[in-house]
Order: sequence, then structure tokens, then C-alpha cells
Amino acid sequence: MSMIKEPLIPTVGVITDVRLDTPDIKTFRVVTPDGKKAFDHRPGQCAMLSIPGVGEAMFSITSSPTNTEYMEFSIKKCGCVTDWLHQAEVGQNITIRGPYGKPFPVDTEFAGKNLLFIAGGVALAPLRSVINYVRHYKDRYGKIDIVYGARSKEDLLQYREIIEEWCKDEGVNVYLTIDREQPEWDGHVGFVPNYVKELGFDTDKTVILCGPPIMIKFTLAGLTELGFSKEQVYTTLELKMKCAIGKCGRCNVGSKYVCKDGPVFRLDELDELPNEY
Amino acid sequence: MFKCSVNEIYNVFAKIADGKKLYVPADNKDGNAVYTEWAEGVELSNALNTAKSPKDFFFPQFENLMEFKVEGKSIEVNDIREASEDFVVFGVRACDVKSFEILDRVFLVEPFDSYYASRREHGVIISMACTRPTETCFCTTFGIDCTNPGGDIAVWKTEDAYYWQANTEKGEKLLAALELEGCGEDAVNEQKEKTAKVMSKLPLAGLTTDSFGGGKTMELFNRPEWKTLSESCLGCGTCTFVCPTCQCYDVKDYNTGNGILRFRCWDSCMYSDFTKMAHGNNRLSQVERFRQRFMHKLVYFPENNEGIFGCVGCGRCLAKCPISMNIVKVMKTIGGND
Amino acid sequence: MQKINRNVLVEKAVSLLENGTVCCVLGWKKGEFDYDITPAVFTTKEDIEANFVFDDFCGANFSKYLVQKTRKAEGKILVFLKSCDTYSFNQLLTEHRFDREKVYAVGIPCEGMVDINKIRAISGEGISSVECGEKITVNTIYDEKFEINASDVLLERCESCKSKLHVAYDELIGEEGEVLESNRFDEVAKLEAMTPDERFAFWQSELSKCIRCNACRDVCPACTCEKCVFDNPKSGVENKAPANEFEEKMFHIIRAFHVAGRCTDCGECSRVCPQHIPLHLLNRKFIKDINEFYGDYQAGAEVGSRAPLANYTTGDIEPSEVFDGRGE
Amino acid sequence: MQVKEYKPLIVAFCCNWCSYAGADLAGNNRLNYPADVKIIRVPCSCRVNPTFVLRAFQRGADGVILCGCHPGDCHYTSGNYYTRRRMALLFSMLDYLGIERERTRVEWVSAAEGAKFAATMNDFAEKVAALGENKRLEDLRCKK
Repeated sequence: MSMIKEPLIPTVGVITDVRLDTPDIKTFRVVTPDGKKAFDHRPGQCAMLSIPGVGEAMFSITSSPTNTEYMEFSIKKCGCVTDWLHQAEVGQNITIRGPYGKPFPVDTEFAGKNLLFIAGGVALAPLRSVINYVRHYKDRYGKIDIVYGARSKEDLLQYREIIEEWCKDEGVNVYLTIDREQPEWDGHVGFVPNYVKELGFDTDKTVILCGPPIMIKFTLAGLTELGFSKEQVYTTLELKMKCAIGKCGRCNVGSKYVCKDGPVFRLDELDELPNEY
Repeated sequence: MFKCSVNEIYNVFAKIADGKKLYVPADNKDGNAVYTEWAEGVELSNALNTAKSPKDFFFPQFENLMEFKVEGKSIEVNDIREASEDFVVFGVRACDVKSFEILDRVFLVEPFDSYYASRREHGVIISMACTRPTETCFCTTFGIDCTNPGGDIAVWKTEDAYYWQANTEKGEKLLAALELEGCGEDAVNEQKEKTAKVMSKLPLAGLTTDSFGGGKTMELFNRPEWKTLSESCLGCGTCTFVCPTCQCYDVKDYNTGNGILRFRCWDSCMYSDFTKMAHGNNRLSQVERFRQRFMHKLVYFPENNEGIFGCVGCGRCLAKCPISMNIVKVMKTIGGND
Repeated sequence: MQKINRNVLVEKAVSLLENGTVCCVLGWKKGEFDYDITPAVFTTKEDIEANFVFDDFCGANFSKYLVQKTRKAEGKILVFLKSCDTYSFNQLLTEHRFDREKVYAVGIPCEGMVDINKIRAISGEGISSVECGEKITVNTIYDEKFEINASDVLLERCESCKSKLHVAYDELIGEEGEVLESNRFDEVAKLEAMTPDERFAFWQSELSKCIRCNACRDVCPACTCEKCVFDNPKSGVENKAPANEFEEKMFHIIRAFHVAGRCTDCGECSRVCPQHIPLHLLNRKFIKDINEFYGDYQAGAEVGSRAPLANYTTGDIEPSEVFDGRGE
Repeated sequence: MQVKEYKPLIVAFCCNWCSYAGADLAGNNRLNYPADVKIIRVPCSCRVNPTFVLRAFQRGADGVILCGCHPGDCHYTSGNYYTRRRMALLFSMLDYLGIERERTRVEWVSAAEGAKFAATMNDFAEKVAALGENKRLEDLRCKK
């Protein structure tokens, strides 16, 4: 039977590695049954992962497009699908389809710019693919600053990679912070928005901001104080999705569908949408 | 243009139904018109329109999408799609014909929805011009001419005959096979004029979309009237499910005990769980959900679709809403053209 | 035609609102046409005087709205209750679903409400005006005029009205009615007298019309769960659309079962069903059975009565005896 | 061609304290009852929600039987009295919808009534077998 390809029908993916990153976040490595990367993607794009009988959900692809061998997903345990994934072992099959959404404009707007990444908690997951992409093509960008905060040291996602790779990169400055004092932590303590203000960045940067709504709100206020305009700030949204192709209607906010017109938005674009995200 | 006499219509149906399925509006035992597969003895309804919209033909309320076989850690994905069979729907009104165009703008844009596309490809729409519109009709508001109903073949009914005209290649092919007698257009034109006169007298004839359309999001979204309009909304899905253009769906899995079926079914933005996800819900109150439905039809959809509104004025929600709240009341209140 | 005039209710509402007894009024609001009345919350005198209606189309039962509205209201809410509505009102009180102190209930007499669908069946399409009076006068855009007896086009539930007695109110307008000898179980008995095959065919055809819009559930004053089993993915019976005939039956059996013994037979489910499924016949079956098996019981007749399914006697009928003497 | 003999699938909800023990006793005493009776142990017959009964049919049962302690003997004092009312109404409703009344049954079986358990199951299975496959409450998706 000849029929056009159906976007809703996923392919099988195999979990080849599970890494416990923080007490409630695991990073899963996924390839096709024949060991290849399921599809190419751009930084900031997402994929629909599902466990038949449990559900399907959208996750940002945390590995960089420059990784041609596999994809990684950092997933926080918080609902049916994620709970199930957290008890999955290596070798477990899942289904995968994608890539979905508009990526970060890494080759256009970001090109040649100084980049400032600001993330809180699990929100590093969508930014990690961008960070690793721009690190890979460092000559195409200016200075890279990364401010990342979490509740505690244990809650810092991809801590090893940050310490062993990002921190050692030339031209990359990493600023870590945790919410409360903790033994064996000699870094900064405090919330991300305050830390950003303390660090007092120059406004010659493009900001990529992602985190819980409350963090975004206060960080944005801080950035505005420092002189940043909304046109300089990008973020990525998360809403309930079922089809991921702009048809099922649930991630519709204003005239946009987060799954296909987003998830990456510039803040001034968000201003034109009703506050329903 | 071709014609057949009123008495001949069932012979024509028999010809169409020879080889493919033909659906016509027929009265059920409660006297409501429903699309029914035609067979000898099924009588064409005289009702203005069917209780449910014909969107089911292309976008059924429930359909299985795929099947999974799970064994231990392994998963097998089975494509269970079957090629649609050719079918013909007779008696679709202009408003509903237009609704297919709206659905096309969702399902037939990249990436194509193959389930919908396949049915659309295999379906032939025979429309029927209206002769006795009712007080809840407001298709003219959206620029729809119920006397020129479109579709693959358009049909006009006069007192003694049915007049047929093909609009598409698909329609021409089918019409040619029916071998009807050729005729002039006078009778049809006369009928059209008569109907047009009634249309101008309809109570909702003055309803306009002037206050709506793309670019009006911020202006209309924060209007305080949404609260009073939605005050008594039950949060049921009646309006959504009788609506010919509502197309939101849910995708769910069902474990049959011998495999897992992933199906999709109609969903309603009026339901409290529509946007509920693990970390919260971005539309917590009925006001927000109610507003979403109308904003989508009247602002968001036209913004993305060259000004085409997501409503066709069929009037079903006016007739069916349990609390009689509907798009007309919303348009009059929010649009202020009372 | 209703015995009391809208103006009496408007006057009552305005005076209670103005003297501060209540902070808002639940009432019927004028629609686009003469028959599409919307339940609404009125907070100003002007709004009440301009838009409050009470005529033969005011079928909506406000009891369920009290569950949500009393939670938010600053003061008392004025609610107008027809005799059948008062049963729902009491039943909700029995189940502690709202705070009685926050409601000012005014009982109003009702002569039965009419069904626009039945009127339309007579007048045809294009109703331009409907005047409720001694007779219902319908004009159409096709310049036709019909005079219809209200008694010929009553809502099903009003045709078989069970009671004109108000079982709850703070104030009653008009005269008190009484519990009526109702023929409401006749249809159920008729179905019971059919053969199983006929019954199966009947329900199969009725329930297959269902579009699962949930209007019956959402309007039902007895369905007040914060989360319905059919919406709860963890319940194991969640479903959003009727996948097949089984699920249609499942939904309707369980919906009726969940209100069995609590359903006051207010008839809202059948009134709002867009597909005209006679849902009351399911509810009434349970009521009839309960009456037969465990003695007459009218949900909502008094506050605090113990629902039959939350009760038992040691000598109850055995499930195996249910069909004794019931023919085939 | 060999015609497979039709054997009905029976789901029996048995209360933990009486009927399940009764089923056990039937087994210990080597009393025969059909192998197609699938026993589901519940803490009390009262645990059986009407959706359980319907779901059993959906999943392919041809008959559903509930077994609990004799009235008055409930481990939880009154659970089975509620079951009795609930199932009387549910079964009456199923009958009202045209579903064969022989497909559902409630039987009180004590821990000492192994013989009654076996006899009940045999009788029930026979009655259900006479009706044939459950067609009126089936979910085709669940059929193999």
C-alpha cells in the first residue's frame, strides 16, 4: 500500500545509556535499533518520545547536533511518561519522532555575537545543545558566558561536563550558583537573577534564557536593569503537546503553535502573545 | 448544468451507490437528520442540515492510528493504515463545504496528516444549495453564499427537479457517469434569488466580523466581557463536537491485552485537562478555556490563514449549547455590534 | 404559560440586591432569540431589569452552579428555584457540596417548561419570534404563524413532573404545590416489558448517537466530583471518545450508576443532550428499581437522608431474586 | 476441520476471607470446576466496583460472578450488604440494556463451602456456555 509518510507514526529508539545526573534528572542516550542517530536536528529542537501504553511527550534534545552518533535527553521525573522512563534500563526500546520546532538561530542572529546563557535547574537541558554547538564552532561566535544555577550542587545538571569541558574551554566563562550554602561548595551561593545582576554583564551580548517562570521573570527584570532589551533575549517554552506538528491544537497560544512556531521565541515576540504560556 | 426530476433522485442515488458508498442526510427515529449510508429505501431528509457536522467523514471522532507490540524491552511499531475507499457524501450545505476548506488548512499543510488526506482524496462532496435557511444561520457573515454551495458537485433543488453542476475534475467524472439530462440555468437562478431574499431577512444577517481578525489578539484578549460570557459555561464539549471546524484532537494509547493501539479522538479546548501537563496547566479557569475557543476561531485562525475565519456560521452551536452561549453572543458582546 | 410574571422576580431580585441581603443573583438571561436563555450571574439592578427573564424557556437548574459560585462569593447568592430544582438543591446540601449560609433561595412556581425542539418540529425552521402566553405564538421568517398549546410541547421532564412542592427555600413566591402522581416510570416499564433483544436494539441505537460531549455529566447536579473517573487517567476507565459500542455503554451505565440513589430526576441530562438520547430512562430505571427493592425513596426530598446505595438492611433483596416474576 | 469446543471465560471476583478460601477448599478437595474460571481475589466483595464488572466483559469475559461471605458474615461487618444492593441494581440495569441476565451472578460462598463453590462455578459456566460468546458487551479491540 502506498501512502504518504505519516508524521504521527514514530520509529523505534533504543536507550543505550542512562546516567543519573541529579536526584531527579536522568540523561538518556538514544539511537536507532541499528545504532545510528535517529535523525538530524538543530540546537533547541525537540523530539517526541513515547512508551506505548504510557504516553507520548515532547522533550528537548540536549545533545548537540554536532554529535552525529546519538541523541541525549535530560529528563526530570515529574509525570507518567517521565516516571516510566526513569525506571527504564539500558536496552529498553522507546519510540521517537522528530525533530520538531524552530531551533535557536545559531547560524543567523547568533553568528558573530557574544552569547550569554542563563539557565536554572533542568532548563539547562534545552540550552546544552546550543552551548555545545557554539563551543564546537567557537570561531563563529564571540565570548561565551554561562550562568547556571540549581537548588544544590547535586541538582546541577551535567556537572561533570561543565567542570571537565566547559570550564576548561578558552573563551567560555562558566558561573555556577546554588540556592543555599552547602558543604564542599566554594562557589557562588544565591539565586540566578541576583547573580546575573552581580556579575553585571555588558549589553553587547545575546542572551539565551531558560528556567522556571519565576526565574525568567526576575532575571529579565535584572537584565533590563543592566540595559538589555527584549530583542536580545531568547527563551524556549514548554506546553502540553500531542501531535507536535501544529494540528492537535493544545499548544496554541495566540496565533502561534509552540510546537512548530516555537519552542524558541525572542522575548519581544512573546510580548505579542497573550500571557498563557 | 444537468438535471433530474425529483422522482428520479433515488435512481441517481442507486447509480452513485453502485460501486462506492454514498451517504445522504436521512431522518433518524427522533426526526433528526444524520448522514446515513444510502441503500434502497433510505429517504433523503428534508431537514435544513444534519445534527452532527459532516467533518466525521474526513476527521472521525475516533480513529486508531497505529499499533505497538511490546515484548520485554522491545517495541514493534505497526502501521495499520488502510487505504480509504471511494465514497460520496450528498447534501452537504455551503457552510459545511467551507468547513472542509478550513480543515484542509490544518491537516493538509506540511506535514500532511495522511489519515485525513487519504479520506479527502477518496471522498466526493456533492453539496446542496439551501432553500429554507433558519434563524440560526449566519453563513453570510463569513462570506459564504448558501445558494452557491461549492463542493465537487453542487446541487440545487427546485420544486420539481434537482440541478447538478460539477465544480472539480472529481465531480465532473462522477457527474458524467450519471448520464443526466443537460439543461439551462434559469430555474436555478430563480431559486437562488428566492433564497437570497430570505437570507437578507434572517435575524443574524447584520452580524459582521469587523471587530475580529488577525492582529486583534491583544485588543480582544483582555476584554472584561469574557468573564461574564463564560460565567455559566459548563465546560462540556458540545459546541466543539457539533462544530464543523473544530479540529483539536487528543492522542492516547489503549492496551488491548494483545497490543497497544494508539488512537486519536476529538478533544475540546473547553475541557479542563486540555492543556494540563505534569508541571501544571496554562489555562486554569473556564474563562481562559472559553476565550481560547472563540479567540482561535475569530482571531488566531484568520491571522494564520489570510483572514479566513474559523467559523462557517452553520448555527449548530446556537442550537445545541446546553446553556445557549455561543459564538454569536460572543461576537455581539466582544465585537460590540449589537 | 408561567403563573408568575418576570417582573415579580425582577422586583424581588432588585430589592434583595439593594438591601444587601444578597451580593449577586443567579437567574435566566435573555438570549439572542426568544428561546435561547442563558443562566447568568446578575450583579446590578440595571442588568436585572434589562436582561432577566422568566418564561416557558427557563428550564436551566441553578443548583449545581451554587457549588462553584458559593466558593467565590463574598456574600449570599440569590437563587431562584423551581420545585424540581429544590430537590437537587437539597441533595447537594446533603452531600455538603455548598454552604447553605451563602445562599438565599427563593422558590418559584413553575407550570412546566417547553422544549424548543418540539416547537420547531411543529413550526419548522426559521423561528423569528416565540411569545409565551395562554398559547405559545410562533412566527417564522417565512411569514407563518403557529399557535401551540404549551402542554403539547413541554420538556419531557415536565410532562411527567413529579412534584410541584418546593422542598427547600428561604422564601416562596406564589402558592405551594404538592407532590404529584407522576407517570414518569411508564416509559421505563414499557422498556422492561420488551424482550431483551428489543431492549438491546433500543439502547444500541440510542447510545450509538452519543458524541461524548459530556454535557449530561457536566450539567448534572449530582455529578459534582472534582475529577470524574472518565477524566482520570488513573481510573482505568478514562475515555474521551466512544471508541466503540462497549465504551458508549460503559460511559452511560457508569454515569447513571454513579448518581443512582442521588439522582433527583431533574431531567437536565436529557434536556441538554445534543443528540436527544433519552438519558432520563437510565436514571429512572435506577430510581424505579430502588423504589421497588428498598422502598420509595426520593433523593433530595429531605436534607440528610441516607442514600440507598450507602445504606442496607439485612433483609435486602438478593441480586438473584431481582428478576423473579419479571418474565423472561 | 476440527471445531474448537466453545468454553466460556468466566471471571470470578472472590472475597479474600470466605469465597477465596472456599475456592481453595474446592481445590484441596479436588472438586472439579472449569479451568476457564479466572479468580480475582478482592479484599471484600464490596471492593468490586461496577466498572470492574464491565471491564471484565470488555476484556473478554463471557460471564462475571461475584462471590462473598454470606450476609451477616462479612469480615468487615457490612461490606457484602453494600455489594448486594450495588449488584442488584447493576445487574438489573444490564438486563434493562438487553444484556443477558445469566451472564452475571452473585453467590455467597463461605470458607467451608468448597463444594458449593465448585457446584456454583459448574452451574454458572454451563449457563454461560449455553448463551455463547459475549457479544453485547464486547470490545472488539480486545479480541485476539
